Amino acid sequence: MRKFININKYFIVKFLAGLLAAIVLPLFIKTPFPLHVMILICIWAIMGMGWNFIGGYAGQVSNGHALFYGIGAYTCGIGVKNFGASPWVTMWIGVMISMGIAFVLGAPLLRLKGHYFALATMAMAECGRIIFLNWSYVGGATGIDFFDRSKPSWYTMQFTSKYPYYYIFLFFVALILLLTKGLDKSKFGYYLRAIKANENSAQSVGIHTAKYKLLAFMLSAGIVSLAGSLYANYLQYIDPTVVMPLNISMMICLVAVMGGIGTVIGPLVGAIVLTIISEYTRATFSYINGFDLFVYGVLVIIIVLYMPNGLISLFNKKQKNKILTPLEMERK
Amino acid sequence: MKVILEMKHATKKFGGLIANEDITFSIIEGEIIGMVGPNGAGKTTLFNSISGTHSLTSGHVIFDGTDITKKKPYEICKLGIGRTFQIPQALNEMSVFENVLVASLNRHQSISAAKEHTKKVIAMCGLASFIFMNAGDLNVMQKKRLEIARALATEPKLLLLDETMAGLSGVERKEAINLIQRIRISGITILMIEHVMEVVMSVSDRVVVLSSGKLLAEGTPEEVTQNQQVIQAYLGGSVH
Amino acid sequence: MNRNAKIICKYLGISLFITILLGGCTKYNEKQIEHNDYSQDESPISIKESKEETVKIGVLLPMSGAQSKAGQEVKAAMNMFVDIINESTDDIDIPLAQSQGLPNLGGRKIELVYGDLKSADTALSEAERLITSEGAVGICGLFSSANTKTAAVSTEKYGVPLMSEGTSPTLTQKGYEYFFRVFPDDTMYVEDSFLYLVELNETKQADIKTVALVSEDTEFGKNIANVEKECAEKYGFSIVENITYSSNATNLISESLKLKKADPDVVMMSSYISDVILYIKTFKQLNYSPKMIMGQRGGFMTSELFTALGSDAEGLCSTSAWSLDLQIPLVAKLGNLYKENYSDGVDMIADVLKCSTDLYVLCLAINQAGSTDADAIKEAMLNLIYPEDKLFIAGTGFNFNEVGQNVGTSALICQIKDGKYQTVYPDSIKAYDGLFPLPSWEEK
Amino acid sequence: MVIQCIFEGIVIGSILALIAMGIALIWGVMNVLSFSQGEFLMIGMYITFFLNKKWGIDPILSIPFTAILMFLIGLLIYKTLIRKALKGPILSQRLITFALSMVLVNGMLMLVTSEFRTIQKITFSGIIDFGFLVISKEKLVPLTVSILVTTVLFFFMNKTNTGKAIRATSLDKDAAELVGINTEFSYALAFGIASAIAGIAGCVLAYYYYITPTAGTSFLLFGLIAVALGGFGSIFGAYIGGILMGLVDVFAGVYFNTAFKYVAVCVLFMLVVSLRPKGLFGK
Repeated sequence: MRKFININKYFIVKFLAGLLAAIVLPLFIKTPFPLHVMILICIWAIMGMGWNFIGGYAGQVSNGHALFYGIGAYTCGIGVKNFGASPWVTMWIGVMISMGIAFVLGAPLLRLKGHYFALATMAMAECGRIIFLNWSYVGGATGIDFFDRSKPSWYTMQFTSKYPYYYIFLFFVALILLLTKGLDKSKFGYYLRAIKANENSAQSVGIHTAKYKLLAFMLSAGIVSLAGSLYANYLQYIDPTVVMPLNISMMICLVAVMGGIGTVIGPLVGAIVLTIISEYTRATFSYINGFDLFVYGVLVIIIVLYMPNGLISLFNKKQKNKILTPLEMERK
Repeated sequence: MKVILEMKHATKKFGGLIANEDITFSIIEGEIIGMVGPNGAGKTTLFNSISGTHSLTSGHVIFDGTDITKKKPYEICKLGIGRTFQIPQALNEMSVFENVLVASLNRHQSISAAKEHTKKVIAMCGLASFIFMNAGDLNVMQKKRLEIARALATEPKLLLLDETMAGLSGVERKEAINLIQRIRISGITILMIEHVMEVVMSVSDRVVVLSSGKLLAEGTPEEVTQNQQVIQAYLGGSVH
Repeated sequence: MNRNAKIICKYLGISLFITILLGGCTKYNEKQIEHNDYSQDESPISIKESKEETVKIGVLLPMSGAQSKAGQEVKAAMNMFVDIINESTDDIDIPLAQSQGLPNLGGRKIELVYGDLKSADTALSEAERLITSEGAVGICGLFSSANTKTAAVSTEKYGVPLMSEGTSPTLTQKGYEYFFRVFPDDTMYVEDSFLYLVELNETKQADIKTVALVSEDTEFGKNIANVEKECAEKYGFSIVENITYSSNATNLISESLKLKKADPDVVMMSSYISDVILYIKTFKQLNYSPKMIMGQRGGFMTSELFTALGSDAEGLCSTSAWSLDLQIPLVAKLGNLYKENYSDGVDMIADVLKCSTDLYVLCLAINQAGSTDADAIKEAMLNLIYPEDKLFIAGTGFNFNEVGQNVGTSALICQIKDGKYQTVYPDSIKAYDGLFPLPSWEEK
Repeated sequence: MVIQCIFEGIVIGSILALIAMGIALIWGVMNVLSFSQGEFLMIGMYITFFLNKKWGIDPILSIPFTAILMFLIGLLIYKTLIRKALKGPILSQRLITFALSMVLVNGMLMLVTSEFRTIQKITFSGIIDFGFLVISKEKLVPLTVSILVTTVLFFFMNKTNTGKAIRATSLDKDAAELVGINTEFSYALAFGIASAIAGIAGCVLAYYYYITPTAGTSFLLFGLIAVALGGFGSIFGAYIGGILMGLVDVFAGVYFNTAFKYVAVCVLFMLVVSLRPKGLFGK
C-alpha cells in the first residue's frame, strides 16, 4: 500500500481541517435552502473529481459523462423501485454497469484525439438519453419516481431531513478526495499526466497508453455514476431530461475547469464556486426572464477567461515561484 | 559477442513511397553504432520501426532473441529499448523531475524507488539544477538532455539516440560525448543517428550508412570513410 | 505545529465566508424553523405563525427557456386574481372579490413569491426555497407533470398544498397528501376528443375510421399516447400510425412523410408550441392536408399559435378546460379585465386561466380554513363551498375527491376559427358547429 | 417516397452544412470547437425577422445585410472575447464558447422574450406537386444558397490571397507569421466569416423554421457532428458531412423509427470515427 498511496502529513492536516469545517458548517444553517446548495456542491464535486481522472489527468476531454450520471441514477432508481433493493447496494451495481459500458465504448472511442473524442462522447451521451427516453422498462419519459414518505430510513436512504443526505454525500466527497490524492502522486497519476502531455513519448517510456486511458475512463465513469446514484436518492425522481441532458456533460467539465483540471481539490473548489453562483443567481435574478442564466454565463466567462488554469491557481501562485530545496522536493 | 539487435530485410513503405528498403544489419551488445546518411535517407523511419511507432511493411526486427516487429512501443520499451526523439517531445506542464520519474516507473513499481533512480539518472545527465523547472520552459539543449535522461531512466539495454548533438556548441558537444561514454560504461548499447561527423567518428565502434532508404555501407569509421560509394553519396560534396 | 494551526484557521475562515455566502442566498424571515428529524407523523419542519401582514403563496414559473412567454402570461393572470382578492373589486362578482384581502384571516392580503422552473430538479429546490426561505403557505404555478412530481417531493415533505395542472393521471394515483388539481386529467381530455369524433360520425356522417398518434417523447406526449391507445380501442378507431418524436427537433420531415403516407382521418397530436409550428409548416410544404388535427393542449393551447402561424392555424382543434366563449357572463368579464389591464391586449387562454384559477382556489380554501395550516387548508379544500352561479369555468364547481382531483370539472374541445378558440364540443356549450374536414392548403 | 426523402434530406443537409462550414472554419483555423455557432444562427434569424417585420424585406434579400452584420458581430466577439480566450487551454476555449452561447440565448431572451415568431411576408412560397415529389419553393432557397456559399467559400479559400493566408495560418501559425502573414487578421477574418455563414444559414432557415432564442441550440450538436463526420479542415468535407447527416436523418426517420432517428445519426457518426478516426475526408 505504501508504494501505491502517497499522502504527506500536511495534506492530512488540511484535509481534516476542511472536513471539520464541512461537518460543523451546516449546524449554523437554519434554513434548508443553503443546505440544499451544499448538497448540490457535494454532488458536483464528486462528478467533477470523477471527470477529472479522464479529462483532467489523462487529458481526454469527454463531453458525454451525463451518460454515466444517468446510468448511475437509473440503476439506483430501478433497483429501489422494481426490486426493493437498498440504494447502498444498487449504487455499486450502477458503478459496475457504468464501468462496463465505459469499457465497451472506451475501447474504440479512446483512440480518437482531441475534439473528435469530445464529439464522439457527446454523441454517445445523446444516444443514451434518447434510448432511455424511449425505453419503457426504465419508465421511459415518465421517469422513475421512488418518493415514498412512509419509509424514511438508512436502509432506503430516504430521509425527511436534509442533514443525513449532506453527511452521506460529504462522506463520499471525502472518500473520493482521498482517492484522488492517493492517485495524484502515484504511478497511475503520473502515467495519466504523461499521456496528457504527450502520448508518443508516454508510449516510448513504456506506458501502455490505451490501457491507462481506458482505466481512467472507467474510473471516472464509475465515480460519476456514483454521483448519479446519490443524486437520484436525494431527488427521489429521475427522468432522462433531469439526469441526462447535454448540459450536464458540459457542466461537469465546467466544474473541473473552473477549479483547475488535473489537480486534487480543483473540482471541489469549482463545484463550490459554480454551484453558489448558479443557485445565487437563480434565487436573485430570476424575476427577469433569462437574466439569471445571463449573469451566470457572464461570470463563467470572466472566471474561465482570466483564470484559465482554474481558481486553484490563486492558491498555488506563491508556491510556483518559490524555489524548492531538494528536501522540500522529497516531500512533494 | 552477443547480438542484441538484428534487422532482417527491413522494408517500410508509406503508400507508394519507400522509406526503408531491405535493410539488414546487426548490433552487438556493448557497441556504439553511429547511423549516418543524408536528409531523407530513412534513418528516423528506421528508428520508428525499431521502437514500434509504426511496424515494418516487411522484414523483421529481432531484439535480444525476441521478434519485436509487430510489437507496440510500450512493449518494446519494457523489453529494453529506450529512444529519444529528433524533435524533443518533452512532457510539457510536468517538471523535469517528473518527466524522468515517469520513465523510471517503467522498471520500478514503487514511487520511492523510482524517485531514487530518477535522482541518479538526473545527476548522471547533468540536469540536477533544473529539476523543478517545467519541461516546456527548457531550452533546446536541455530538452535534448532530458530526452536522453528519460530514455535512460527506463533502464534500456539498447538506447536509440536521434540527433542528440544537432545544434549544440563545441563545449556542449563535449559534455554530450562525455555523457554517451558514461552511458556506455554503464553497459548500455547505443544506436545513434548523428549528422555531426566528428562525433560519429570519435565515439562509434561501427557506422551504418543509409542513403535513399537503402543500406549503403557498414563498418568501422575508418572503413566507411574510405568507402567509395559513401564518399560519393554522402560525403561527395566535401571530398575533392 | 504552527503551520497546522494556520491551515486550520485558514479553512475555518473560508468556511465562515461560504456560510455567509450561503446565508446570503436566502432572505431570512423572522421565522423560526426547528429541525425535527426522522419523525414520521409530524412534518419535520414546523413553521410558527408569524405576525406578518401578508399570506405568501409560492409561484413557480418557467422564467427562461422556450416556455417563458407562457410563464409571463400566467404571471399576469395571477396578478389579476391577486388584485381581485386584495382590493375590493365590485364588477367581478366572485367570492373574495368584494372584500379586501382574506376576510377570515382578518383581511390579510395575498403576496406572491416567485421561483424559477427550469427543469424537474429545480422544481424541487425552488419549491423548497419558497416554502422554507420565503415562507410560502402554498405552491402553484405552470407545471408539467414531471415538474409536479419533483415539486411534490418538497411540498409533501414540508406539508404544504401544491396546486398543479400537470395532467398526468399518475399524479393522483400516487397518494400525495397535499396535491390538488382543479381541472381534468389526460384521461378526461382524451376521452372527450374521441367522443367528439364519435359525435362527428353520428351527426355529420364524417366517416372517421382511422387515427394517427403523434406525440413528443417526454412525459407529456408519452402519457397521452398511452391513454389515446386505450381510448381508440374502446371507441373502435384503428391506429394507422403511432409516431414518437424528439421535441425541439431540427426538422420533422420524416414524421410528416410517414403521416402523409399513412393518411389517417384524424391526426392526434401532443406537441409543444415549437413542434406545432414546425409540423404545420412542414405539412403545408409537403402539400399534406389532414382532414382533422386534434391537439392535446400543450402547443395547441398557446397565444403564440396565432402570431406564429397566422391563417395556417385555422381549423386546428384542441382539447381544453376553458374557453373565452363560454356562455357565462363572468368569463367575458374576467377575459376583458385580463386583456385590458394585465396582458397588453393578449386574449386569455385556457392554460393561463387554469394556473391562475389554481391560485384563486387555493386562496378560497385558505380563507375558508381561516388559517394557513396545511391540514386546515386541505380540510377546507375537500369541503370547499362555492356558489354555483358564480362559476367561471365549465363544469359544476370545485368538489375535490380524496386524491385531490376536482370532480366537478369537465373538458371541452375548441377549434380555431377567425383567430380565436371557439368551443365545438360538448354540444351544450358549443359556440359554433365544428368544421370537418379541413380544407386543403390551396383553399385556405 | 424515396425521391421525396432524398430531396428533403438534402435540404436539411444544406442547412446543417452551412452551420458545419462555420464550425469547420473555426476548428480548422483556431482549433476551437465553437459551441456558440448555433446562437449566431439564431441571431441571424432574428436580424432577418426584424428586417422583414419592419421593412418587409424578403429573407433572401436580407442575406447580404445579415451576413455583413453577423460578420461585424463575429469580429466584435472575436476581438473582445475569443482573442483573449485563445491564450488559454483548449478546454477553456471550448467552455468559453459554451458560456457565450448561454449568454447569447439568455440575453436574447431578455431582449425579445421567448415568443415564437415566424416570418410572414415571403415572396418565395407555394409548392410544386409532381405526385411522387412535392417541392416547396421555400426549400429551394437553402439548397441554392448553401451550394453558392460553399462555392464562394471554396474559391475564396483557394484562389484569393486572403483565403490562402487563412489556410496557411491554419496549417502552421508560426510558419505563417514568419512569411509575413498577419495571423491575428486571419483569425479575426475566419471568425467573422464563420459568423457570417451562420447568419446566412439563419436567413434561409427563417423561411420555414420558427424563431425563438433557443432555436439554434438543437442545430449545434448536429452541425458539430457533421464537421467531424466529414473530417475537419476541409470545407468540402463539412458540406458532404452536412448533406449526409440530413439524408440519414430523413431515411432513418421514415424507414426505421422516428424516435430513434437521432440515435441512428449518432451511431453512424461513432462508427465512422471508430473506423476512420479523422472522419471521412480528414487527412
